[in-house]
Amino acid sequence: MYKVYFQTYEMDTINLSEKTNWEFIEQVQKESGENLSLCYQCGNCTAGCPYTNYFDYPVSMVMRLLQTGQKDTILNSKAIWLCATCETCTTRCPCEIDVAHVMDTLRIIARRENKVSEKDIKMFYDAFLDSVKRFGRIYEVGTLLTYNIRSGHFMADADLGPKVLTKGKIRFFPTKIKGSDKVAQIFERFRTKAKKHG
Amino acid sequence: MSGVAGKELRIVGFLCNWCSYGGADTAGVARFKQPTDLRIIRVPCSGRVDPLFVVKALLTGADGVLVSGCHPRDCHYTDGNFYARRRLEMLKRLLPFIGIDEKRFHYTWVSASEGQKWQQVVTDFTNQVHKLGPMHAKKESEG
Amino acid sequence: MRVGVFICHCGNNIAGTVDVARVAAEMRKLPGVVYATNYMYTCSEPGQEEIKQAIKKENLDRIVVAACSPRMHENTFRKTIEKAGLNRYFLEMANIREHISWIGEDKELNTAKAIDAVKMAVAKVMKNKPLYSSSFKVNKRVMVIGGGVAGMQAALDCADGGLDVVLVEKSPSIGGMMARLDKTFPTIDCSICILGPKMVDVAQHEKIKLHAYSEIDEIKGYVGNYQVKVRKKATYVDWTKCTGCGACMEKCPTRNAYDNFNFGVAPTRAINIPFPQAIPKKAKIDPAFCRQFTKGKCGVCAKICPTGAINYEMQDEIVTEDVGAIIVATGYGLFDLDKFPEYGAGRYPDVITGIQYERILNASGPTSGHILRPSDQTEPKTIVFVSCAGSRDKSLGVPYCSNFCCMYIAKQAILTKDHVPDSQSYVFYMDIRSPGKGYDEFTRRAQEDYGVKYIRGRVSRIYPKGKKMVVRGADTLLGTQVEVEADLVVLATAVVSAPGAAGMAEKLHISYDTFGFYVESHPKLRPVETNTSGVFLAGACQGPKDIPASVGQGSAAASKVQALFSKDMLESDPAIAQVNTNACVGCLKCVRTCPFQAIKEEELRNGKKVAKVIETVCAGCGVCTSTCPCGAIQLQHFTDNQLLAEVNAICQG
Amino acid sequence: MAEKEYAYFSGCSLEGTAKEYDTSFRLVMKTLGVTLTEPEDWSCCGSTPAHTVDHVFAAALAARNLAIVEKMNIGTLTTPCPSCLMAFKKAHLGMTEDEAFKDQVNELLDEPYEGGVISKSSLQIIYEDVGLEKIAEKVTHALPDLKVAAYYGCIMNRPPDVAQFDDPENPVAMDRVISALGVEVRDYAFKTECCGAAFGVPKRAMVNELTYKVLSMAVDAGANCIAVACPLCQQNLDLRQEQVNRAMGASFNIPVLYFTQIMGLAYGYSPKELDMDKLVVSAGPLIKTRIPIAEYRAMKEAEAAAAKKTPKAREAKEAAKTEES
Amino acid sequence: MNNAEQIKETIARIFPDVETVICYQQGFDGLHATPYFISIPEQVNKLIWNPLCAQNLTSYLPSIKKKVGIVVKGCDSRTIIQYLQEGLIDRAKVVIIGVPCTGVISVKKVLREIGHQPVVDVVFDDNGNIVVKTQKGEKRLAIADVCPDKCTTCQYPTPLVYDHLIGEPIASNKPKEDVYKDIREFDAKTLEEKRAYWEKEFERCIRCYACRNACPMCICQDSCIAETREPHWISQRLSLQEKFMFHMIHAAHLAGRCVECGECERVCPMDIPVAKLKKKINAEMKELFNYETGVNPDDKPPMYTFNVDEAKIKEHKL
Repeated sequence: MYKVYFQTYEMDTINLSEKTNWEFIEQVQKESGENLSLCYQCGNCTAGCPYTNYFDYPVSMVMRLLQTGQKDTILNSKAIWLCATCETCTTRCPCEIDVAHVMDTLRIIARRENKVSEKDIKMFYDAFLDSVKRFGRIYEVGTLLTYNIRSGHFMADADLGPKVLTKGKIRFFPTKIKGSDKVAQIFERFRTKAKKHG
Repeated sequence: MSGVAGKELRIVGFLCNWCSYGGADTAGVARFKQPTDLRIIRVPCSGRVDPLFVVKALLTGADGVLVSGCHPRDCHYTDGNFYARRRLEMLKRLLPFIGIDEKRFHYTWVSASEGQKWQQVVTDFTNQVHKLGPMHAKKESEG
Repeated sequence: MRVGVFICHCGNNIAGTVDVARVAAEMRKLPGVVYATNYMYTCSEPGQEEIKQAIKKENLDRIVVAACSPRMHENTFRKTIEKAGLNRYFLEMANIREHISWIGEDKELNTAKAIDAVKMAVAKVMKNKPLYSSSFKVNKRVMVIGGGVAGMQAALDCADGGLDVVLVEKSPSIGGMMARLDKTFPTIDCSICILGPKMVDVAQHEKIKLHAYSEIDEIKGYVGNYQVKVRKKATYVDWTKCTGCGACMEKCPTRNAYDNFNFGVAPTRAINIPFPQAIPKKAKIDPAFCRQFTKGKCGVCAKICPTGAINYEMQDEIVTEDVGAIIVATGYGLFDLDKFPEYGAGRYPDVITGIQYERILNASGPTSGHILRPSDQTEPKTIVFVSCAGSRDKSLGVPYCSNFCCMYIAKQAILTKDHVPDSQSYVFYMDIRSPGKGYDEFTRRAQEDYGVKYIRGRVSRIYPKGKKMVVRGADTLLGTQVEVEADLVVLATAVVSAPGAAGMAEKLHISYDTFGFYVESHPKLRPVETNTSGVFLAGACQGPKDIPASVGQGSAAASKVQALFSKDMLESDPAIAQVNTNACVGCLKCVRTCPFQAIKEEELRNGKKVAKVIETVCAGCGVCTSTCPCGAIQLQHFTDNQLLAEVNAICQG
Repeated sequence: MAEKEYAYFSGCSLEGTAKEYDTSFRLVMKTLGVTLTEPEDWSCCGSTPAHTVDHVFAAALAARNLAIVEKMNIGTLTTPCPSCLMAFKKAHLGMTEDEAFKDQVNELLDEPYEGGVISKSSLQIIYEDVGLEKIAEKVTHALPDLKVAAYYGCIMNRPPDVAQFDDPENPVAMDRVISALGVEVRDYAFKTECCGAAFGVPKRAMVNELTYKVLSMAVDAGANCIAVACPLCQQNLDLRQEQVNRAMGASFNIPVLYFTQIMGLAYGYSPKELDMDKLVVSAGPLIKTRIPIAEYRAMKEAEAAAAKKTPKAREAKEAAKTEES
Repeated sequence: MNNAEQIKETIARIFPDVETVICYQQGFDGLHATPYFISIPEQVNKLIWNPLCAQNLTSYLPSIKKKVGIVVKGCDSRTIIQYLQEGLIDRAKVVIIGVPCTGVISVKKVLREIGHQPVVDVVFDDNGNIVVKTQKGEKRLAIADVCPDKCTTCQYPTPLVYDHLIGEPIASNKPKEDVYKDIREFDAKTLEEKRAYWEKEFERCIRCYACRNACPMCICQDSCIAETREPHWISQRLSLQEKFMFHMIHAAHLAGRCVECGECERVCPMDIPVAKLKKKINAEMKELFNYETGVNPDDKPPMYTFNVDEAKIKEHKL
């Protein structure tokens, strides 16, 4: 039932003298505000992670890869996108590291560097944010459709359609809030600011 | 790293022998790097620190004064730091009245085992005093 | 005044980051300094010799040594100058190692700081006055607080050396944690078999007076002359009459009293003798459970007792013991299960602590040594041990290692296999810490000979599934989540300071760390002494310790007391407060603030009322000096003028 | 008693798939005398997706709403949705603890947020502010057939420093609220194990497996329904129950109700009023029996009295038992 | 003033019991009152009682060993209470004649008004005015306009402790929250302004020690550390630094003890607001320990005691 992590990738010798990306370690520490050296690899995060079976690297291994500055491996990993921020790792970390926040930070950096391994998840998130930008709130049908079209999973959750429809759970038309332009402006300002700071 | 750029300032520290002086020793033994501005005077107990020593130092050339004793309830002499706490609090509140920034004076509690806390206190206090700059700059330029 | 200054290199410790030659050169420019030099190791014999020679040759009358912390070597150099004929208080030390060379990297700044530090010491030493100790008599009686293995060892060693010993134990029997253990690592010898005879020795030693079920109320006095108020808690059984026959316990109708000795593994009676080998073997009533106290009627034990020892009206009794020294051996405490909500916080009966498992393993325990799990009294086949349950866990406030869990887990896993041959044990661990003699071989044996499966990773969650407990952890070596379906889970809960440790330290005027463990005078060189003279430490009250280490400390503390008591008279510290009766206006504010009631009012011959310091009581804190408005009462060696000299040396220098 | 008032942030889900949560919460609040005022023109909190873009950006989406609430001068915001709650709490904490962060966030906003709003989950205000006594007081009907497993989901109480509510590993607030209604609650170990959250769409297999575990633990504990406080949990456990059955070869048929619906039933609202028909797995059979509370109590008392009257029979029974063992 | 007659009667009555009574007589002109020690009842005739009797006579008490009678105003009585708190006098050896007071006169203010002319005569009219006659004419001044600052916020016009009360007690008509108003206002200034203010004030100090000598709570007498070498806190140099230090010593030694009688300012030849520092500390003592000097003999001066848990002292963060 449990997957051994060695099967998921090839272990080459890592020349730590050459392949330790110190700037990356610094960057993650700075952006997340967490001290990565606090991790002593007890594995509690992995032990509690509900998603670990789907991860290519368990959380504790992500932390270890971070400590050794393996930037590419981390940013290309599926694990950082499969994390659902359930906060179990953060809650139980004996070293008081906000692990979920570190994972968040890694997603942000991966997005910024265009290195997203789990395209579907990113697309789903983007569809979600599109809805927010256009209407100010989430319009569930629209989000799902946008996602389906972009991801090519045209029938994702189509089986649920009838259930939802007959139960009257879905609105067919988005409600656009009055201040939707104000929300869109948050997106705009953020984009301008991000550009300015490179 | 000293963490303090620029010229050193004069910071006087009164440390009780049993806790904070020991804490500073512990920090030293552990090689916890600290800014170098602080000059330490050893006293038996924070209760020995007459607030007037602090005033004297601040009026005659110190840019900052730090007093550190045992944690309340943990005084080697039982009650010394309880008296210190009242007197030093009084002083802390009086200083701004005579035009001295109360941030130039700090009193705290560091035990002999708290080397790391000591490093933090010294670093933070030194940074705080550096933010305020020298207190006696005017006189120096005059003289 | 002829001041000599000696700057120590301390090898490279100081000279590495301080220009010692320049410091010495700067000192030569100071008025009053007639001699300044630097030396490789000032504390070495030739180093000390050089000071002595210089005192003679240069006719020096004040000495400044700039070296390590005075807390380290002040006494060393005081003796040195004393041998050269100077009063020992004509020495000042400048701490240029711990406070300078070790904490700053910039040699320029360090050197400037060192120059200031030595200047301050020179300024102070010029204000120093010769001080002379007086001597006082020692009460050669020692109190040992805590009757665990460390305290017992200390008590026996002192008593065998001819000293009168008062042993105070909080619980109804001595024996401590060790009396609860089944076997001991790495020899697997029976714990009570080796401890029992020692307990009997304590009980029968004519030099040892035992106060069991007693606590310390108050400690007054000073080295050589302590007065300790001991509260003998009410047992509701007259121990002079109780024969320990156990009839009361048998007939007591309350069967659900909490059993402290067994850590609640099974209930006990409201009147009980904690265990068969208890010393003293006397009964006591737990009023929280006794029907006579909770319901106001019962009286069964009073009726049954053949000697009429039961006394429901008994009150606590306070006795005062005069002693000259105190050995503190108050042991440790353990984390409760409720600290672990992810492990069920005590809601699952089959998740227990290591010490509870110890009682289950023990032949005189509630299961008579049969391994039966608490929920259904069946024999567990799969047992999971979780190490570091709380230890090395910053989030729970215990960042330190509990020292002996790795070892006792290995022991318990081995014993489990012995008791239940078809069982399988798993140990979740982060690191195996086994650095003692024969220790690592022992943990290897658990794996190699007893087939214990060691899994490197923490446990995140324990939850029930049917009759099993699912233990979900990580195997970080495999890099995966793992689960074990266990019948019984044993948590090696963190060792913490004994309950009430801080309060005890405050009574003793000794320091304790953030975790409540007592602080020794020096981590290497004075491991059983405290900063309060006459108070010594033994065992786990200073930090988690296993049996051999505790016993070693017990003996060490005893030998320290023997050395202290080898003299009939002790010298007092002359650095105490002194009143200038000319300046004293008799306002007596010092009397109000003295924490030791060491100052009283005195009428001079001319009728003037002034303050007077009781020399033997003054502890030298100086609160009076900072209270006195007219500077009439001065703490010697830390007078206003001495401290002002230091302030001026920095601020006006 | 002074009437309580909260700014009510229902959140996007409660306008759509979780309409029944909104309906039942509003009704229950009416009964308990709590006033809910909806902030004008609120927008999406940003939820998980925003957090993958940027910390400041994510906080800004949440803080826009906090700024609106701050202007309302009510002080406390309540939201039934744990995801919105977490977004608000994290934005608030970040902005109040770090001045620079606050400035960065406010730069993205039209109206700045100054840090004057406390956010609490709807469960928290019911449990802490209304209190169990008041909750019990308003009960009109007993629901004798329900055996409830309360499911809190992952982020209602976690991380503890942020949530500041209940126990992160073994929360009890919902259990106690439901118990206070006189409804039977079953204890079990998976109250906070994650259900798969928003991955229902992009990673369905993951959600199936996680949801399966939660459902089986609840059933094993003897529960015949699950109470939830999170729209996403409800969606995964209820709407996707059939997906789970198919994928895992199971045959769950366990209704998943919002805890506010159970409260509503106990307060005498009709299943129709509480939008019970919106549940995919019908709770119909379980809530059919509703007995007016006075009648129910009288019934129970009679039972107890009957049991007391025949002590001998009881003793005989016990004797038989001891013999058996 | 009828009170004078009543005081005289009372003194005459207590006499065999006390050896001395301290009261007021006229000084070198009508504007000045001066302490008057009566040792036989007959001397009582020279006693005066009017708003010019401003001095705090209680300063003499700690040094007198005999049983003594004393005339005190409300403000003066606080000194007695403070003495009792500190155990500096024996209550059994003092007979207190308390006189409720509607406000005294600051001679300095009057002199300023009359341009420091020699005074020929002083009379009081019935409308609360003082009429000062000089060679250049007559000046009528409302007493309220020439009272010392302390009277404007007086909370205790009636003595808080006495054995004999002359006349009827008076209640304060000054708002309590105004007592430290001046301190709050001054505190609101910038650090630079405050520093400059004190440097300017203390620069004028001539180190005459009149403030110290007049202070009833300055108990050190000849042992004052402003002048000793053991300990040697300050030198005799007339620098601003030393003057500043002297005033800080005075303030620190009066922390939680100053009874706000204003004697220090009354006697200061340089008009330095020396009482202000002490009043500031008093405001803090009130805030920190809810302690007010000289109102309750059972209180403990806050600097000579402590609480294990101080409710109002929070640890300071860096």
